[in-house]
Amino acid sequence: MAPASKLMSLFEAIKLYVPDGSEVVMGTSLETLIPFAAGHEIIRQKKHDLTLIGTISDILFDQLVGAGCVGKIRAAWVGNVITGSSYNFRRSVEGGDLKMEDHSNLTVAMALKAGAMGVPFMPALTGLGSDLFKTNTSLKKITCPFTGKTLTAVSAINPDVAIIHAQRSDEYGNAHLWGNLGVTSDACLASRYIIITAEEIVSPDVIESDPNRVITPGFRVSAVVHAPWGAHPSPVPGYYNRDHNAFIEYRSNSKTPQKFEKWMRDWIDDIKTSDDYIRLLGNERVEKLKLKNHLLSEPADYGY
Amino acid sequence: MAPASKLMSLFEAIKLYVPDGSEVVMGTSLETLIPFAAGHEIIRQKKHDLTLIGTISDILFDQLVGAGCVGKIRAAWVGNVITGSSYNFRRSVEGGDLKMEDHSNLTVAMALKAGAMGVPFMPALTGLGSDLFKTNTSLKKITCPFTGKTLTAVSAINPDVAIIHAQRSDEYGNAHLWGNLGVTSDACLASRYIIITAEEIVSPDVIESDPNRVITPGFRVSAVVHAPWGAHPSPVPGYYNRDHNAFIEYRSNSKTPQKFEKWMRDWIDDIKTSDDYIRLLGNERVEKLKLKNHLLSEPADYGY
Amino acid sequence: MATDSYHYTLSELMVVAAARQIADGEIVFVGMRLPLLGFLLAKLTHAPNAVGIYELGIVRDTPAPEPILTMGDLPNLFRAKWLSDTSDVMGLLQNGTIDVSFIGGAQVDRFGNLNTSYIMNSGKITTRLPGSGGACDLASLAKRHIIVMSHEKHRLVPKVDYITSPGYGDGPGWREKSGLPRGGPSAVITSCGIMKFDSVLKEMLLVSIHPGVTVRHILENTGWPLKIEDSLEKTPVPTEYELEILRELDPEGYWTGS
Amino acid sequence: MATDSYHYTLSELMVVAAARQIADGEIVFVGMRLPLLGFLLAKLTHAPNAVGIYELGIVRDTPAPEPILTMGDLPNLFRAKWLSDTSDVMGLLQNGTIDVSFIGGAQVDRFGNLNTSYIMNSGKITTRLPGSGGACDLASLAKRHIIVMSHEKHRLVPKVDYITSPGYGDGPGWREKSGLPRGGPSAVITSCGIMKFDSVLKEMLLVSIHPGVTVRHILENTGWPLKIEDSLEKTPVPTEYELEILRELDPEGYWTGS
Repeated sequence: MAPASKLMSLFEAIKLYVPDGSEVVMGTSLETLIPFAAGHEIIRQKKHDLTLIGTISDILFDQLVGAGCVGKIRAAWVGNVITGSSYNFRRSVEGGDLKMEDHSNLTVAMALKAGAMGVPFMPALTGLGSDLFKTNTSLKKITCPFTGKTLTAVSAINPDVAIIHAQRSDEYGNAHLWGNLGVTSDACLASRYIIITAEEIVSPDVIESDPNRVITPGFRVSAVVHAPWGAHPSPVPGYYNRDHNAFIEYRSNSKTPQKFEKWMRDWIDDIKTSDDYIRLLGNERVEKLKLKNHLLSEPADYGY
Repeated sequence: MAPASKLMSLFEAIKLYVPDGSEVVMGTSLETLIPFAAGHEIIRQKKHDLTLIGTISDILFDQLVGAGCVGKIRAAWVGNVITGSSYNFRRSVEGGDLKMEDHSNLTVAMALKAGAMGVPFMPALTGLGSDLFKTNTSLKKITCPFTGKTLTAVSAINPDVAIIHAQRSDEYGNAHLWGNLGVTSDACLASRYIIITAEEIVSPDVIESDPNRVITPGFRVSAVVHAPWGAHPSPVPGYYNRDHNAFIEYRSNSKTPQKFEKWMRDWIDDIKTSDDYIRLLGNERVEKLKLKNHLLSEPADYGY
Repeated sequence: MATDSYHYTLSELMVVAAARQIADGEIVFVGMRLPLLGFLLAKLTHAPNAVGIYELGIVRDTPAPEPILTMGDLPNLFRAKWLSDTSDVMGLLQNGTIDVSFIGGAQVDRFGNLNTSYIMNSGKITTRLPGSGGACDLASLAKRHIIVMSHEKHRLVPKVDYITSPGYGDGPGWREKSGLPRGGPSAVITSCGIMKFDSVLKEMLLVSIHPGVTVRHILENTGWPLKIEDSLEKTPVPTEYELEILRELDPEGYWTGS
Repeated sequence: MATDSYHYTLSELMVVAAARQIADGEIVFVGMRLPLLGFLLAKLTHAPNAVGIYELGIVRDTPAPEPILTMGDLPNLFRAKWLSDTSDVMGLLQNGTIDVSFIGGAQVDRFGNLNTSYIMNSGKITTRLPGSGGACDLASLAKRHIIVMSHEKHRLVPKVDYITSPGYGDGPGWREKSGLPRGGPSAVITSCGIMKFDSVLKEMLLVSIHPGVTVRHILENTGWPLKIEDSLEKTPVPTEYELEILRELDPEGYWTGS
């Protein structure tokens, strides 16, 4: 009666569920819980022609673009949240090597909600009069059948795979995720495959003690990966703070293709496991990023 | 800097925020957390011409109809979940005294989601070919601007007031709600006023320890009422089980208008406070319904 | 009905027949009342890997730790796999994740259209029924749905007074024309037998009769000349094991008592 | 810019000016970078009852317990009033709950249209900017929005190369014609001064100049003949108290350093 375990290595998960040409949604919590470890594995496996889907992607998308994995981006914002523009992205778009579908956060959210709800589009009021309609064929103007008013219709996005970093998951894909949730729930429901990378793998008892905190039903999850520090340098509620310096340093480390090549060698090519990555970060940095002030949620009783 | 308390009596809350003719959404968690205490206060205050909005309403809607408070219902199902049809509702519709807008659970959910999202409608694939379109002017067939396919357009519902029963709330309207959530979150966001009735009033510290469990932002809540056992006979996760006998007994107690009059005298007219109600239930029944098996949620750390 | 001569009730036979419609590993949208038991019975017998989805916003793949009478009973929330919004589980239904669902009905017609809203008499409402609930959604959006109801002449009618939950409309191609994305009724389990639908004509077809029931009785209690499958079967009786489980699930026989 | 002679930086002046645009009790949709500080400053000075909404899915009405550099920093989640989905807070924006929001821009035109997507040169992309993020949504749906940016001739242009975030389009009636439900830019706070919009013509109007800045300097650094309010004011300097708070909020001067 126990279903099969979905626990596997990051290598296997990316190899199995992110073939070249896939539409991949990542960074669905916006600034938190960004699945950097999974993104770096995609780079190590030299995936190409991927379409990246996201809201504000922070630097993960820039890294994948710089590594040559990406053919197209469907997102609201691509850059480095704390420093502004990101260089690989600029170089690729300005050089004509990267197709861009320009969204706003609301249109991405609605596109994924349409995908999650199984409808071909969702209506919105945003962007009317803007030029997003010129650089995004997923947007059309429609007339409301009830009010006669002009609305923005956002075409559904159903990604091939959602890559989600969560705090804790059981081996069957039932994962607890907390903090700001971004577009994570809809991204999971809209996607064909779901890869969960988690700070901790826990027993089903832990997850079942709080079913409201489960981000998406485990029966739809394809792979579960144990990836401690797998969202660094982005923050993970309950585990570690944002490593601002990493984002600030990345700015100069990606200024030229040469510098980015070196950055990849240092931070991606030679990293085989989470341990390698944590070793590279170093004790001092790890300690500095860990939570200093704890606040545990008041229990909820799910008894009968 | 501390905002004003929104704590008030059930009498005040209903008097202030449920004027005659209001559109009221209740029973948004479907079979659990039904705000019976608030509904009974509406009956005591002899409100009339209300429009009730809900998914499956269980017997609360039948009681409000029987008491003459209701002019119209916009819902998917009105009855007694455990016994089937409900008599006051049947009498009123068959007698032509009650307007009905026939929804399905999905169309109600989408109508409230449209209200919550501030759009005039939401698309769906349900009900196509059904006769719901004949008895519900909130439904229209449209053609998808992207696929050309036929879709159901569901007009937004923005109730005047949402009445929500929650497990615990602070006096500012920040409430924890857990268990199955139904359409509660969207109903709150879609409504102009929100009345929270809660099993317990707790300090803001308790609520702030778990912001993901907050059902809707407190700044939009109008009134907070302490209403222990306020959802009886429906179940409240963490507090008490469903009182099946009350639903089964209600069936015969509502079979004729005379029997229902008597039921109202016994269960509504003479009840002034939660204490009166609990006394009426009696110790034995109260003890029987309390949780026997507890399961506390694993804590989540919201520190930094 | 002469079920007294058997050591099981008619409701038990119907629940068992419903349970047997669930294949192992299927995603089941579980409705109120009898279907609630049918799913749990299947789970505990031949379909241990079935997953149950409930319109309240519940996903669970284990039976509740205690007998339940309604899907909102707290034991049905205990150690659930997911507690969420109705719109989330309706999304799973609408996007094609649900294999099978069960719905009850007051009135059904030869093409499997279901009425749980209005019984009419010459344009006047004679009986107001509770309405759709999730039934219209399940009939519209699940890959297939199964109807469970009592077999009486005024319930099995040539044409329903009101289509609450679409079946095959007026026949072949109707669902597609209407814009429904998939699905349709795959079986009707009544108090007398089991009907399926002709794959071409989309019309109801008697395929199995319950023990102690005659074909004539069924024909007399059906509002149109019901077609009969050549290889008409007898509905297999519940096994001892199925009855044992079922009586643990409904110890007071609230749903399955005679 | 001759701000050295003042004991505050230009960024500090801009943040203070932004903060003063927030009235007490307003619901503020808080953007990245400088606006993040502006909201916190307002909260801690004249607008203690303001509520902050963040696109990540955060609602909070108290400042974070520690200085933050980005809205996703864990202290900004600590004791938040609500942690939720982006679509939930976008719903609050779209349904008209948000009083005011702040957005930065690379390029703005005389009607307050904002470009953060593409800098073009004779039909070719010369610079790809990060894009809208939530800016287009805030400019489309908040009751009013305030633009904060550096005042340079190539940034304040007659017509933007690409409208990422709609202002008043080509003038009066354009937002209504386009179908936007409400709103529009109410002020532009630059490194040189503060502009508002003519209530009739919807065109930018210089209303206040920062200390040490001349009108000529502003006109020379604006891409069109900028109209000037008759009652032109001097931007009030930050108070000691405002600076004190601001330096607690940004102790290393990451955002507000000179």
